[in-house]
Amino acid sequence: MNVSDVISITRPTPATIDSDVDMSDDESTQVKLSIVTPGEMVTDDPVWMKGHGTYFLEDKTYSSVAGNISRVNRLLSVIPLKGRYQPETGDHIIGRITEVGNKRWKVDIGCKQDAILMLGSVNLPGGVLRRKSESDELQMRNFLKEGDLLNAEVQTIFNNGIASLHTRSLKYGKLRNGIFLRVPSNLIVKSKNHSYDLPGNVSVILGINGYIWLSKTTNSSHNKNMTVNSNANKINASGDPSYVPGAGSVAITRLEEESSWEIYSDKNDPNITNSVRSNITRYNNVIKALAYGDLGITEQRIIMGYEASMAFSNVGSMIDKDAMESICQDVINNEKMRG
Amino acid sequence: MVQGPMEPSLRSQANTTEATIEVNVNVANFSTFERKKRTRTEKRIVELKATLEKTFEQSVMCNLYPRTVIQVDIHVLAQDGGLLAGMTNAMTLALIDAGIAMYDYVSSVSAGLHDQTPLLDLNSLEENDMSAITIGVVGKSEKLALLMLEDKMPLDQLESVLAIAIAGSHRIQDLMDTELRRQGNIRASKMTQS
Amino acid sequence: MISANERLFLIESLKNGIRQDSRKLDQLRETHIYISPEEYGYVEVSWGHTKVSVRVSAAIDKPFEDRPFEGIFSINCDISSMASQKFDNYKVGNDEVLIGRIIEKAIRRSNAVDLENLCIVAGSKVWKIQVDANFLNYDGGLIDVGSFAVMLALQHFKKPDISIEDDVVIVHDVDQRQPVPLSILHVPVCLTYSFFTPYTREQILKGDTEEIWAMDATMKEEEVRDGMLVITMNKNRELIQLSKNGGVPIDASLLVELGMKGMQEVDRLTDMMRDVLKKDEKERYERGNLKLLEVGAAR
Amino acid sequence: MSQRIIIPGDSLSIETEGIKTSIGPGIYKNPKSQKVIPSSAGILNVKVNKKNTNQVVYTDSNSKRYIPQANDFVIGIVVGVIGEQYKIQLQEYSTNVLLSMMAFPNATKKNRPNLKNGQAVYARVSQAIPEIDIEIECIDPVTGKDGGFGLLDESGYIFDVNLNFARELLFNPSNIFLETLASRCQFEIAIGINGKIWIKCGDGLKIDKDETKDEKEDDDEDTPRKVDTSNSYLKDLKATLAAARFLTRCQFIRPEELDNELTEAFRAN
Amino acid sequence: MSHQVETGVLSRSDGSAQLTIGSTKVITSVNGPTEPKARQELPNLASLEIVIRPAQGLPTTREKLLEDKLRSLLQTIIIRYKYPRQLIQIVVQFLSSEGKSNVFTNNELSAAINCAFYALIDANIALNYSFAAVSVSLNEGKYLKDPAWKQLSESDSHHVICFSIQDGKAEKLLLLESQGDFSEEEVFDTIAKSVAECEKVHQDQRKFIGEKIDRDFIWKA
Repeated sequence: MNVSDVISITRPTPATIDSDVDMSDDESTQVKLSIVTPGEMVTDDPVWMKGHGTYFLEDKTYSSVAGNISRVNRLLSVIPLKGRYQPETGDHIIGRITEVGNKRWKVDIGCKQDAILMLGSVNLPGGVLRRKSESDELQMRNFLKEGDLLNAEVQTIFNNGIASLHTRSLKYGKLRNGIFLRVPSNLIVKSKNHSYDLPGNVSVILGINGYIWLSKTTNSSHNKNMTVNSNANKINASGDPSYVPGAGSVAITRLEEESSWEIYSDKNDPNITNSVRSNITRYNNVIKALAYGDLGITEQRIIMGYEASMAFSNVGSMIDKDAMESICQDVINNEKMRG
Repeated sequence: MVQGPMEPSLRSQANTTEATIEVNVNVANFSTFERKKRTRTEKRIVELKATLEKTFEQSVMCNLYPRTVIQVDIHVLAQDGGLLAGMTNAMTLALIDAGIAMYDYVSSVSAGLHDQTPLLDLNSLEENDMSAITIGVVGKSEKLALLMLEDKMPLDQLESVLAIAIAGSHRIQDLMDTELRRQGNIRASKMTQS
Repeated sequence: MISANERLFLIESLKNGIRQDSRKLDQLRETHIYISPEEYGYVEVSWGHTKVSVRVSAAIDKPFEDRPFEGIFSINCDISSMASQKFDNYKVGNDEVLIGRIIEKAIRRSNAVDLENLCIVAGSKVWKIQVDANFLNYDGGLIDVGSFAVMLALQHFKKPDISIEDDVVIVHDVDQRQPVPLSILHVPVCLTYSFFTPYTREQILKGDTEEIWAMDATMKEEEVRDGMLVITMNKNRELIQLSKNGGVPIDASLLVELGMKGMQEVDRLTDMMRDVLKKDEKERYERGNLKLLEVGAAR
Repeated sequence: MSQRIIIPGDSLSIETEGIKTSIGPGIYKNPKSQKVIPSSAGILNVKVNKKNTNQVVYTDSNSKRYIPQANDFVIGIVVGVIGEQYKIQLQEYSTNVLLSMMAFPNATKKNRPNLKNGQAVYARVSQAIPEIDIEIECIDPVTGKDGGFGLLDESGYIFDVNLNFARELLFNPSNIFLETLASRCQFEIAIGINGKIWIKCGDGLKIDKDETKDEKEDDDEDTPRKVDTSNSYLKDLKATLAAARFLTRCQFIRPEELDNELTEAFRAN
Repeated sequence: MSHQVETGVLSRSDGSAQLTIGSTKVITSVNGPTEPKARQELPNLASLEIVIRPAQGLPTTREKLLEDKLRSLLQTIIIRYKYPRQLIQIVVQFLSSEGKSNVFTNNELSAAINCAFYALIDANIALNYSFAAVSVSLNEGKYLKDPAWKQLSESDSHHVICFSIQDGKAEKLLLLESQGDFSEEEVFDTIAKSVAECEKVHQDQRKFIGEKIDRDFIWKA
């Protein structure tokens, strides 16, 4: 969003006593006006329609959050600077199952209420056209259980504000072979595509809700031998780079009879090399650094950050504040150079 | 003084029409000069908690968040007077920072009366010595959302103390506002640099 | 839960200055006082349907280590489900804590009772005054009635006289020696104002609305109110406590106005306590005389 | 029929052999001993039919807590929704009863009633088995029409009375209270046997109809109701409250004091 | 010593009674049948919540013991099968009691029982039968009803006796609490004497209930 895009509408100067002294910061007045705070009158012109982040009395519209004014046609709304993720239809998000319920899963997607994933909105083993039977209802936990991570798309928003998800596409589904982290959702910039293959044999999915999944880039063929990890080490949201799941444990190979069961498997690929693991954690810390510096997270920036992070041979040292700042600085400088 | 609450987290469940505001007050043992064990169930703390919950129920637009809980954790790390005022201001800022819709700021300040002179924002020595009133003002109005006076004060002096306290609250609000804008601008500028 | 019908009616009529029980907005309910004729410090007070019984008792105890010259004074006001099923017997609710705290702040914190006067032997023996307030029936205004009853009982209470002989404290029976009243430094009176508003919050905060207020709300009024303010004052025009825990914001000028208005009620209630106590004193005296006469006649 | 007061522990001293006996409130049949005993203190009523083949035994007594019985007419307050049913409160702290959204005239899956929390309904207890949830309905099961049941709108006031008084008002068509009240003002009344009475004098509390409609569209509960503030409105409001006050007082006075009480109740405003 | 009773004293309770016997003054409220908390709910009968609160200070083990005694008595008297999945809440609040120590609870127990009876009747809770209790002390074989604290402390033994009442006659012994130094003979003798006392109490009850019902139906011409 560009500063100049943000219009400032007739905003009477608040009847303050002596606040002007504090207002004399080094930043320009124009930027200052772009931000409104709760209770501030946005406009007293009745032509505006009142959108999110505002409330009104008679003709006057007030802001209810601290954020930027946005104007779309006649709709006036205030977009909060920070806040919980607000789901919108079509958003590509990452979520975690919190509850298995009657024909539905509840999924934590970081918004104010848990989203719902209906049994009918997932691809089940046995092909797309398969009918859902009662036995499917009974074995819902075999597909997805509490704590499982998945990526999905927001299908609709119910009128009570609860989001409904679906995973009826090959790119959606359960997540494996990687590591989860979350950043504030406002740092993720919406774009057409949210999953990228990064250098170093690592893929990333940037959920619009601020949940991010980093994993080993997989081959497109799914007909690989599946393995059972006897320790059944599940990767969780640990951001600790020293935590490398399942390393060196004994693996028993077993052929999965039905290939599509694979998409609900809990087992990690045993062939994740140590270098890939280290790359994943490096990306993890790069993204954390970007989030620390309040930088919007894009593919480009991640790659730039990755390159910048090569200065730190030890991945673990990147969690230092100084290191994070220097990575951010590098990214910003790099961007400036490119213009 | 008061360390801002940990980020308020919204959780599903609870009231069907409005959000429930849940405040947890945690007063650190080392927050005062003498180290004293304080429990969450202490009457004074329960009172503060209830006061904050009821105050903010009015100024947060709870109807926008049905079936949710807004949980606010307040950790008091050090106290030197104006405990309630500090908690109120910190909570206002934290709620705004979390992007929760509010009608207006709630700004709060304590004021006391020394002899005939009204004083603003007392420290704990002053608080022990004279009667203090804590008020919470909504926005830039003269409307009091919160009011707490625990010691004697001549009725006829009330008006003058209130006047200075309200002015003080407005000033606090300006400070909060300025800081919010500063933070917001920094963030906005970073976001737009791409 | 109160029905929408009642809510609407109550607010509408309050807006027009009408109350369910045909009181005025600034009128308290009728007060009934029962003072135990035999004991000292037992009273039952009811305002309308709200009823409270208070008992004051005294015992000799060791003082707190950090306050060797002060007696111990505590107020116990748990609310059982007898008052209303709203109150849980086993769990202390938020309302209950608030009521207890406000009464305690009004009376204990404001030093209504002279604690130094309760000292017998510094550091080892002091009077421990215990106040038990039992809320019997709830119809609003527990704070007002509770604090009124506690103050009445404290003023009525007399502790047995004592004398000290060779470091031994002798407690004289009430029949042997005239018991001594507590030293009451001032008489705080709590007044609760309830606020009602038919307006939306937008109007309250940004518009130019006026709050509807009423004194001594009944249970139903308490249920539909949008905020309350407790003002504690004494006859000396001293504010002792102001407590407004959130709720609908009120104008500062209204607060000052209510404080000034409240003084009349404070005066009236303080005088009422004084009159009732005087009457009781007189009756006791006459009864005592009668007894003496009877004893004399028997001889 | 003599006025006989009976208390628990007394024998009923009625013949139960060879006569079909129905037991009413206050009488209990011990399942173990098959003995019929009085379980509450009250006035004993024994009514025998002409042929001496049937008798009804019950005690008349006063109480405040309502225990639902099938076919009772009650006033309840909506306190919540579970699935397709409303949770209805008949009395404070009592177990809530259920009102199916289908138990309204012309209700279908698509066309459901839209009741909000706090609104009051007049309904009939359709099922009252204490072990399971009690159900009420807003439909006359014979005709399928509303039969006077349904939403009690917000123009009327609701207040509580003792149960015996509510029964008297509802079942005794010749009771003098409503008649006395009618001599003073016009009113509409709904009496719930659970001790709740809905009453409105004149037009009660007038709510601007357009405003309420708007409100439904906006679905904004905070929209203030525009209320007609003319004189007649205030008069009706006062009359309604006075009528409620009068009926409440009626429970505690002798019939001969009625007129006095009536003037008293209406004078107060 | 006579009983002074008043029922329906509390507007917020479904049933209430205040009873004064000598220097013991007690007020009891009954609420029910109402919605129980989930953990209290019994599938086929009513659960009882009994709370006893002392005249002075906070409830102690002494009150808990009294609660227990009252519960075991009332749960056979109240027809609990009539109110499945419901809660009946009984709060007994002592307003004055003479006992200065924890030693004697006789007068309190008997007052609580008698007061509970009136409150239950006022709340119209279904009862199997009526009941009445007396507090008795024996001093050198001398039988004394409703002893004052001083007499109690001088006595050899003290007893609380509660009988069920059927058709105005004492029927079954529901509760017997005996403490002190006494012989088997004395106990039986005391029980026998108490039959008449309980019946006397019951006559008061009956008279009182009659008055109460008249009051309840005062509006009936």
